[in-house]
Amino acid sequence: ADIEFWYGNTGNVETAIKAQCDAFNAAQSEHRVTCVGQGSYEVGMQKAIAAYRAKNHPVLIQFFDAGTLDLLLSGAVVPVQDVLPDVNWNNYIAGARSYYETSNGKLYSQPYNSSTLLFYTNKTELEKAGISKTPVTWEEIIEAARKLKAAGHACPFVTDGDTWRVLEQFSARHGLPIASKHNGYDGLDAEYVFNTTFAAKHLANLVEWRKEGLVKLNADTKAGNYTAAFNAGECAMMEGSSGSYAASAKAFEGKYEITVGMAPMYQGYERHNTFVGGASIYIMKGHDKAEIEGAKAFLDFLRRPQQQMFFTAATGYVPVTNDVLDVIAESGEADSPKYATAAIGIESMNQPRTPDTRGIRLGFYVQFREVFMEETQKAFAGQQTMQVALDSAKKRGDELLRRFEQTYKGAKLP
Amino acid sequence: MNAIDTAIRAAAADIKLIGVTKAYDAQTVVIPPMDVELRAGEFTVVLGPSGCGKSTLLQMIAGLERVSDGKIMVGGREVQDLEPKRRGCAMVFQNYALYPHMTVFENMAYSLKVAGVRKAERAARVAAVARMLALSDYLTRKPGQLSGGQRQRVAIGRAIVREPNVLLFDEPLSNLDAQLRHDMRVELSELHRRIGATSIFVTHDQVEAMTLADRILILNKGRIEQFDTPKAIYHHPASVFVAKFIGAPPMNILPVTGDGSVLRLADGQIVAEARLTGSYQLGIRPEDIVVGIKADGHAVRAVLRFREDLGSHSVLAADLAGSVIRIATPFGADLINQSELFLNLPAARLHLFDAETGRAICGAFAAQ
Amino acid sequence: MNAIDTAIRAAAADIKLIGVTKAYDAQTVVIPPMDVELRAGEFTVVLGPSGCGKSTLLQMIAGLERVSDGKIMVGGREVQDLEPKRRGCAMVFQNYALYPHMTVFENMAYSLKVAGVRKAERAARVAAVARMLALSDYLTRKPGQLSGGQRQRVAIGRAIVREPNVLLFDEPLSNLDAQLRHDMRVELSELHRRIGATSIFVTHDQVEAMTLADRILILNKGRIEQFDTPKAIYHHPASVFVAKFIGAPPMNILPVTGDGSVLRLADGQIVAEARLTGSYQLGIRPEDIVVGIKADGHAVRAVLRFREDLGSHSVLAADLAGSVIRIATPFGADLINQSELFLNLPAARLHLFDAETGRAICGAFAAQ
Amino acid sequence: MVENARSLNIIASLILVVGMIYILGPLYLTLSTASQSYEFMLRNGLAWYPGDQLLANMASIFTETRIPIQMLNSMVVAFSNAAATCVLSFLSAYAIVYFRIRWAGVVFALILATIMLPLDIRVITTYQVASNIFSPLNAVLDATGLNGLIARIFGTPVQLELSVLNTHFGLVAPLVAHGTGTFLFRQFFLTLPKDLFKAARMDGAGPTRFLFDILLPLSRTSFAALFVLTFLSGWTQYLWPLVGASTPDMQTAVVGLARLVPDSEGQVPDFPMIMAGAVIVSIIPLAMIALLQRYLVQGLVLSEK
Amino acid sequence: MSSDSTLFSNRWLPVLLVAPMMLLIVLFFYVPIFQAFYWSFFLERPFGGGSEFVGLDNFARVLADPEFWKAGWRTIIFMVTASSLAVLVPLILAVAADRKIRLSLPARNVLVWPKGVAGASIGVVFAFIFNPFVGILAPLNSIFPGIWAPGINGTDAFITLIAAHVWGGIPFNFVILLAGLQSIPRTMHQAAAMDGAGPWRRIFDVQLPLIMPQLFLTLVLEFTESVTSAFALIDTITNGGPGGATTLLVYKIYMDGFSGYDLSGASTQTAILMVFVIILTAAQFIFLGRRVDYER
Ligand SMILES: Nc1ncnc2c1ncn2[C@@H]1O[C@H](COP(=O)(O)OP(=O)(O)OP(=O)(O)O)[C@@H](O)[C@H]1O
Ligand SMILES: Nc1ncnc2c1ncn2[C@@H]1O[C@H](COP(=O)(O)OP(=O)(O)OP(=O)(O)O)[C@@H](O)[C@H]1O
Ligand SMILES: O=P(O)(O)OC[C@H](O)CO
Ligand SMILES: [Mg+2]
Ligand SMILES: [Mg+2]
Repeated sequence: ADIEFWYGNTGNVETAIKAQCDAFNAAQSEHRVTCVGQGSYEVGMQKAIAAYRAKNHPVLIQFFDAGTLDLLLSGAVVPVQDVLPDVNWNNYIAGARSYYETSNGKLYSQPYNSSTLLFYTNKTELEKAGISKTPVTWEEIIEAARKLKAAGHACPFVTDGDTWRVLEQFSARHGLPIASKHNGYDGLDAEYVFNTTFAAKHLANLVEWRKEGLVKLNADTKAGNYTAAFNAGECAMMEGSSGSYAASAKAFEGKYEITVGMAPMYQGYERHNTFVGGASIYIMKGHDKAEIEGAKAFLDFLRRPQQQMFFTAATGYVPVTNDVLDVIAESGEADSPKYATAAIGIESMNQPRTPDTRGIRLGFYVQFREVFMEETQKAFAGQQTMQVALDSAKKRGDELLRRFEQTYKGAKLP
Repeated sequence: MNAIDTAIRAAAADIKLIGVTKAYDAQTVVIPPMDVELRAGEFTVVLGPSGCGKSTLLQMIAGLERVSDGKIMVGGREVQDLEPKRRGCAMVFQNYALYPHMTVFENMAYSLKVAGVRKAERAARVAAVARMLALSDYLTRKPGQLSGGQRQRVAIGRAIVREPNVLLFDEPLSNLDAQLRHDMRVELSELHRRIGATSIFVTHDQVEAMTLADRILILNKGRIEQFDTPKAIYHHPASVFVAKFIGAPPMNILPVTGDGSVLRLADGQIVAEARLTGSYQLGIRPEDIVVGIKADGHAVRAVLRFREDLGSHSVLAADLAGSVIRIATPFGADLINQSELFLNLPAARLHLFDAETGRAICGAFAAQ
Repeated sequence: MNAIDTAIRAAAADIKLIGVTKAYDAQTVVIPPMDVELRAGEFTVVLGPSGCGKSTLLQMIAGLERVSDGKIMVGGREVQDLEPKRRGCAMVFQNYALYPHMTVFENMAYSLKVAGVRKAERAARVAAVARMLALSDYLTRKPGQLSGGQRQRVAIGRAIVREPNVLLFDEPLSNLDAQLRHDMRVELSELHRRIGATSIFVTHDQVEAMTLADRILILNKGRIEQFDTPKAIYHHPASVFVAKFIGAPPMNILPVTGDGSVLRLADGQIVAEARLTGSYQLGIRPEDIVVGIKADGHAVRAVLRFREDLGSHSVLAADLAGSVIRIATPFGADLINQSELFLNLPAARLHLFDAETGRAICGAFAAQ
Repeated sequence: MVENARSLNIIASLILVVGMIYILGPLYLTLSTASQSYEFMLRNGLAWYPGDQLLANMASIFTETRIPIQMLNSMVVAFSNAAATCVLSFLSAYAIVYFRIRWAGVVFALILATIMLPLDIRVITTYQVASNIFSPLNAVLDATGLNGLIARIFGTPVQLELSVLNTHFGLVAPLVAHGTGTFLFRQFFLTLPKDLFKAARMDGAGPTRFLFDILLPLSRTSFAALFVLTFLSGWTQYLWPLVGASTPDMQTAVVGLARLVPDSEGQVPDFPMIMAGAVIVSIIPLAMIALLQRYLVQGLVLSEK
Repeated sequence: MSSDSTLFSNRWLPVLLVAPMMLLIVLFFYVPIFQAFYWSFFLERPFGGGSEFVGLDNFARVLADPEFWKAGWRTIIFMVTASSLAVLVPLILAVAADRKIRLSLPARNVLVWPKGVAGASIGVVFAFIFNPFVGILAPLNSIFPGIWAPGINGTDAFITLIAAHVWGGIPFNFVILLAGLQSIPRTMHQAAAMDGAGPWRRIFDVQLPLIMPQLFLTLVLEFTESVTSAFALIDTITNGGPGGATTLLVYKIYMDGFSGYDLSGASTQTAILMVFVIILTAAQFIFLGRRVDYER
C-alpha cells in the first residue's frame, strides 16, 4: 500500500530519513512510503492534529519525547506493540523502552531517532591546564574548572540550562523524581517535586558556580551558544546531547582532542539510567489493513540493525536495540568516530532504573519546559534565588498539570 | 466644425426645480427651498455674490451633490435620484477638475470615448473644439504643464465637445483675458444657438451675463432675488439687492421720504414727485444721472468727491445728502474735485424700493 | 484695523529683471530674455493673453520657478538663487494653493506663525484681514468646505496679512462677483497705499488694471509689449497688440493706405489727413467714434450690422470698407439694423501703426 | 522641492547614509558569512570579514538542495499573492469608498480586522479549513438542521469536500485574505480630489469606466508599491507554505532554506551554506525591487485647479 | 468622500466587488478565528473527543494568570516603542529621500531590501550583531563589562528585538510614506515657501499633515503588526527569553497552542488579544482617523 510518514527533522537528519525511505521503497515493491518533512516536531504535530480532525492524517507520525503523554491520551494512535505483537520489543534497551511504554509495560511507539545526554571535554585544553584525568563527577568537574580558570581559561564548563539537560537528565541519572506518581506514570494527578530534591541543590550550585566564573551559559559565551562555544575551543567542558558529537569532532579535527563520557554524577549518588531523547514513531488510527501492513513493513525495516547503524553514522543519534551493538562490533568499525557515542549512549541509558527514571508522563509538559527555563533564567540573572525560581516553576507547573487533568477528565492513562 | 455639425443634435430639455433644498449640515443651509423653471434650450445665467450657492445649485442639477429635499425635473423626468450620466448634463467645473494623468486631448475626448464615439470622429470633434478654444498647440500636454487660462479652456472643451442636452458652466471664463473672453463669449453663444442645449452659466461678470443670457437668475444666500431677461433685470430690478448687484458701478440707493406729493432726500432736497408717504429707498443708475454745473429745474445739488478715469468713461463720486453717489459720465475729465455738481435724476429712470424689505415698488412714477 | 496699522511697515523694494529667461524645455521658451524695472512701492499690473507667461513671471520673482537665465534684483540684492522665504515676497496663487488641512484662520495665520508673531497679534491681524475680505464667518472652516470665491479670498488674505515688501497677486479676483471685486479693488488699493509694498498684480480684467495700476505691463508671448501708465497705455498704445488688447470692446483696426496727403480706407473713403505714403493700420476706439445719420464733413459711411445692448451703453457693429467696426454709443437704442451710419473719426483720437511690425507711429496726426 | 537648501540636503544625505548602513549591515553579514567555510564557522563563529567560499557555498546550494527549483514555487506563490492581493484589495476598497452602501463601514471593519491576528497563530484552524474548504458550509448545513432535511429528501446529507492543501491556490489564498491592501487603497482613494470623481461622472463614466480610466491610472503608484510589498512578503512567507504544502515540489524556497537548519541539539547549523542560500533566494526579490523601484514611489503630481 | 456627495448607487456591483475578498477573508480568517473563539469556551483536547464546555472558566483563569498580564504589559511596551520607532525611522528616511539629492535614488532601492531577504538568516545575523562579545556593542562591553548582555538582561534583549523589528519594518512604511510625500502637490510647497516656511518648517507644517492618510495607515498597521509579527523575531532571536523578558503575547499564544497543544488556553488568549487590538484600532480610528480627513 501507499503510506505516508510525517517527520519533523531538518538538516542532515532529514537527509538520512529520506535516504531510509528511499531505501525502503527500493528494497521491496509491495509498499510505498512517502516521507513528508514537516519542518519541525511542532508543525508536524499540529498538522497531525488538524489532519486527524479533518480525517486525512497519515499512518505514521514521528514525535518527540516531551509529547509522549499527549499522544498516549489522544485516542488517535494505536500501540505499536498491539499492531506488531510478534516483534521482540525487549530487544530495546530499557532506557529507551520505558519512556514510550504504558504503565503496564506495553510499548506505544517505536523509538526512532534517539539521543541521550553525554559529557564532553576538550582534552587538549584540560591538559594545558594540568588536568590529565577526565573528570567524571561534578566535584571533579568543578575542581578542574577552578584549575582551568586559574590557568586563564575564560570558560571552563558550559551549558545552556535547558530543562532536558539540567533537570530531566540530571534527575534521572541521580534517581530523583521530577514529579510525584513516578513522574506521572501512575496518574494524571501528579505534582512536581523537583524543587525539593537534590536537583534543586544542583541548580543552586550552578548559580554559584556561574558567579564564580566556572560555569557559563549561552549568553556568557562569545559564540552565543554552548555547543558552538565548545566546538570553537572557547569552552573546555560541556554537557550535551549525543547528537553534538559529530559537529564537535569535526570542529576539533587537527586542533584539539575530544573526550566523551557519561554525564557527570555527584559523589555519593548511585548512577541510574539517563532518559532517551529524540523522537519515536506512532501508528495512527483510522487506516485500513493494507496501509497498516505498509506501516508495519516500514517499521520493521527501520528496526533493522543495518538501518540503525546507517542512521547512527549519518546523524549521531544512538542505536536503541541491544543487537545493534553486536553488529557494530562485528562490522569492525566499532572504534570509528561514527559510532563513538553509540556504546556510551547505550551504556548510559542502560544503567539501573527506578520507577522514577522510566520517563516523564506529565501534562502540558512542553509548556512546563518553557516555564522552567523562564524561571531559572531569572535566577541565573540574579533576579531571584534559584529556590524561589524552582518553587514558582513548580507552582506554575502544577497549575498546568491540574488543567491538563481537567481537560482529560475521565480519560485513563494507558 | 464639420464634425460637430454632423453630430446628432441633442434634444434640449427643460429643467424644473421644485422645493429643492440643500443643507451641508443643520447649521449650513445653503439653499432654502427653491422653485424655478428653465425652459428647454434657454440660456440662463446665474449671478450672485460669492458663496451664495451657485456652484451648489449646478452640482445638484448635475447630480454631483445630493439634494437635501425637493425634486429636480429634467425634460419632464424626475432626476434627483438618477446618476449624473443619466441626466445628460455636461459641466465645466469652477476648479476645472481635469484628469491629471490624461493629455489635453484625452481629457476632452474622454466623454466621447465613454459614449462610444468612434476614434476618427472623436479626433475630429476634439480638434474642432480645440481650434475654437485656441488649444490646438497643447493637445499633447498634460494639465500640469498648462497655464491657468489654458486649463480653464480645456475644462470648457471637455464639456462642450459632447454637445449634451444640458450644459452647466461654473465660471468658465474667469481666468481668461478680455480678448479671449470676448471671443469665447461669441463662440459659446454661437455654440448654444447651434446645439440648442439648455445652458446654465454661472458667472460674476455682468457683461457676460448681459450678452449671453436669455434670462438671468439672481441668487442671494441661496434665494432667488429675480429671474428675468437681462433687460428687465437691468431696467426693472426687483429689489435693492438686484439693483445694487447689477451694473458697474452699481445703482445708487438713496433714502427718501414721501410727504404725499414729493420725495425728499435726507437733507430735504426734492428729487421727484410721487403720491407716497413714508420712508423709501430711491435708486438711480450712475449712467442715468445727468450732470450739470448750474442748478436748473428739479436738479439736486451734490459735492464732487473724486473721479475714477476708466478710459471709455469716468466715474464721479459725489456727496449727496450725506450719501455717496456715483455718476458715470463721458466728460468727467473737465470737472475739478470738491466742485459743486447739479444732478438731474430723470423720473423715468428712478427706481423705488420698500425701505424695509428692499422689494421694488412698481408704478410709483408711472404717472410721469 | 489697529493690529495691521501698528504692524511694522515693510520697506518696499524695487524689483529689477535683467535678461531673465524661462524655458521649460528647449522647445517651450516661455519667456525670452526680459529686462524690466519696477519701482519701489509701485503697483504694477501685468496683463496679457492666457498662457503668455504671467504666472511664470510672478513665480520666478517669488522664487518658485528657477530662472533659466538672467538676474533678478529685489531691493538691490540679487535674489535669483535665494530661497523664497528670503525674498520677502507674498503671493496669491492663481490656483489658491490653500493648505487643505488647515482652517481658514490657520491658513491665513500661518505666515505670521512662521514669522514668530505672537498669538494675540496673529489673531488680531487675521481677524482684521478676514473682516476686510468678508470671511469672518468662515474662519473655522477648512478650504474644502468653501465656495470658489471664498477660497480665493482666503488666498488673498493669506498673502496680505503679512504685509510684505513685495506682494504678488496672480489673478486674485477672478472668482468674485462684481460687487465684491469692486470692494476688494478699493481695499487692495487702500492696503497698497498703506503698506506701500511693491505690488505685482496679474489680471485679465481691464477695469482692475486701469483702476489699480501705477503702471501696466503688457505681455505677449513672454515679451513686453508696453510698460506704462494706464492712461498712456489706453491713449497711446505702443502697438496694435496693445491697442486691441486694452479696451472693451477693443480698438478698431482698419487697413489704410497713405498717398502723401490723406489716408484712405480699402474702399477709397478718406479717413484722415496725413503726409504719409504706403500701407498702415489705423486704430480708433469704439467710444471715440461719433455717430451721425447724415453725411457731414470727414464722416465715413458704414452699414450697421448688429447691436449689443449692455445696459449702460450699446455696442454697434458695422461694416466699414470690408472690415467690422465696433462703436460704443449711449443711444444706439434708436438705430435699426442695416441702416446706414455716418461715422466721424476725430483725428485726435486716431492711432497709426506700422502695417508689418504693428508698432505705433507717433506724431502722425500731430500736425492737427 | 522649491529651493536648494544645502544644509538640509547634507543632513538628508547623512540620514540616508545612516539608514542604508542600518539596512546593509545585516545584509553584509549575511554575505560575509556566506563566503566562509563551515569549518571556519565551527571554529570562529560568524565573521565580520568575508572569506573565499561564497561560490563554493552557492554551488552546494545548487547541487545539494532543491532550493533553485523551489524558487519556481516561490515565484508562483509570491506572484499570485501579489496579483490577487492587488486586484482584490483594489476592488474592495473601490466598493467601500465610491459606492453609496450602508454596509461599507461594516465591511471595511471586517476586512481591517484581519490585520490584527497573524496567520501564524491561526495556522492550525486555517489548515483545517484548507483541508476541506466546504467544511464551514457543511457545518452550517448541519447546525441549521438543513442537512437533516436534505438527508430526509435525498437520502444523504450534503457533505462537500475539497481540499486545497498542497495546491498553489491553497498556498496563496490565506495570504490574500488580509486587509492591508484594502486599507492602503482606501487611504489613497480618500486623498484623491473629489472633483475628479465628479468630473468623470459628468463625462458619463459609470463604475467600470471610472475604475479603469481614472482610478486605475491614478493608483498606479499605490498599485506598484502594494504589488512589490506583497510579492516580497509572499516570497518570504514561512509558516503557511510550510504547513500548507506537504510535498517537496510544492514547497517554497524559504521553506527549503529553513530546512537547512538542523533541529536537533548540538548540530551546528551550516550557516555559511544557509546564508549562501539566503543570498540566492533573495536574488529574485532584489531584482524585483530594482525593476519596479521606479514605479514604487514615483509621486503623482495631481494638478488641482 | 464626504457622506453627502453623490456616490455610485449601484446595488449589486459593490457586492460583487467585495465578494471575492470577503469570501477569502471569511473562509481563511473568520472561520478559523471562530473556531479558536469556540475553543476558548471549552477544555479542548488536541485530537478532539471529550472536549468539555467550561463557559468563561478559561477567561477567568487567563485573566487571573499573572504571566498573561506580564506578557500583555510587555506587548504594550513593545507596541508603543517598536511601532512608534518603526514609523518614525522610515518617516525620517522618507522625508530625506523625498528631497532631490543624489542618494535618494539608491536609498529608495536599498531601503526596500529587508523585505526581500528571507527571515531564516536574519535572526541569526541580528543575534550576532548584538552579541555582547563580538558584536557592534562589544567595545562598549570591554569598557563596562556586562553593560550589554541581551542573553541575560531582558531590557537588552528587548532592544535587540526592537532594532530587528524596525529593520524589517522599514521597507513597507518607507515606501508608503515616501509615496505619500511624493504626491503632495508642488504648489503646497510653494505656498508654504511663500509664507516664509523654510524646508524644515514645511516638514512639520505641510508635509506631515498632508501625508496624514499614509501616516495613519502605517501607524494602524504598525500597531497591529508589532503585536503580531514580532513573533517571528522572538522565535529566531530570543525565544522569549531571557527569563521570559521577551515573551510577548503572540509568542506566548504560539508557544502555548503550537508547542504545548493547549488549544483552549491559546484560544482564550487569542480572543482576548483580538478584542484588545480591536479596541485599540477602533480608538485609533476614532481619535486619529477623523483628524486625517480633509479634502484636497
Ligand atoms: N511645466 C510646464 N511645462 C511646459 N510648459 C509649461 C509648463 N507650465 C507652463 N507652461 C507653459 O508656459 C506658458 C506660460 O504659462 P503661464 O502659466 O505663465 O501663463 P499665464 O500667462 O499665467 O496664463 P493664464 O493667464 O492662462 O494663467 C503657457 O503656454 C504654458 O502652457
Ligand atoms: N462641504 C461643505 N460644507 C459646508 N459648507 C459648504 C460646503 N461646500 C460649500 N459650502 C458653503 O456653501 C455655500 C455655497 O457654496 P457654493 O460653492 O455653491 O458658492 P458659489 O455661489 O459657487 O460661490 P463662488 O462664487 O464663490 O464660487 C458657501 O457659503 C460655502 O461656504
Ligand atoms: O535534540 P535531541 O534530538 O537530542 O533531543 C533532545 C530532547 O529530546 C528535547 O526534548
Ligand atoms: Mg462657485
Ligand atoms: Mg496664470
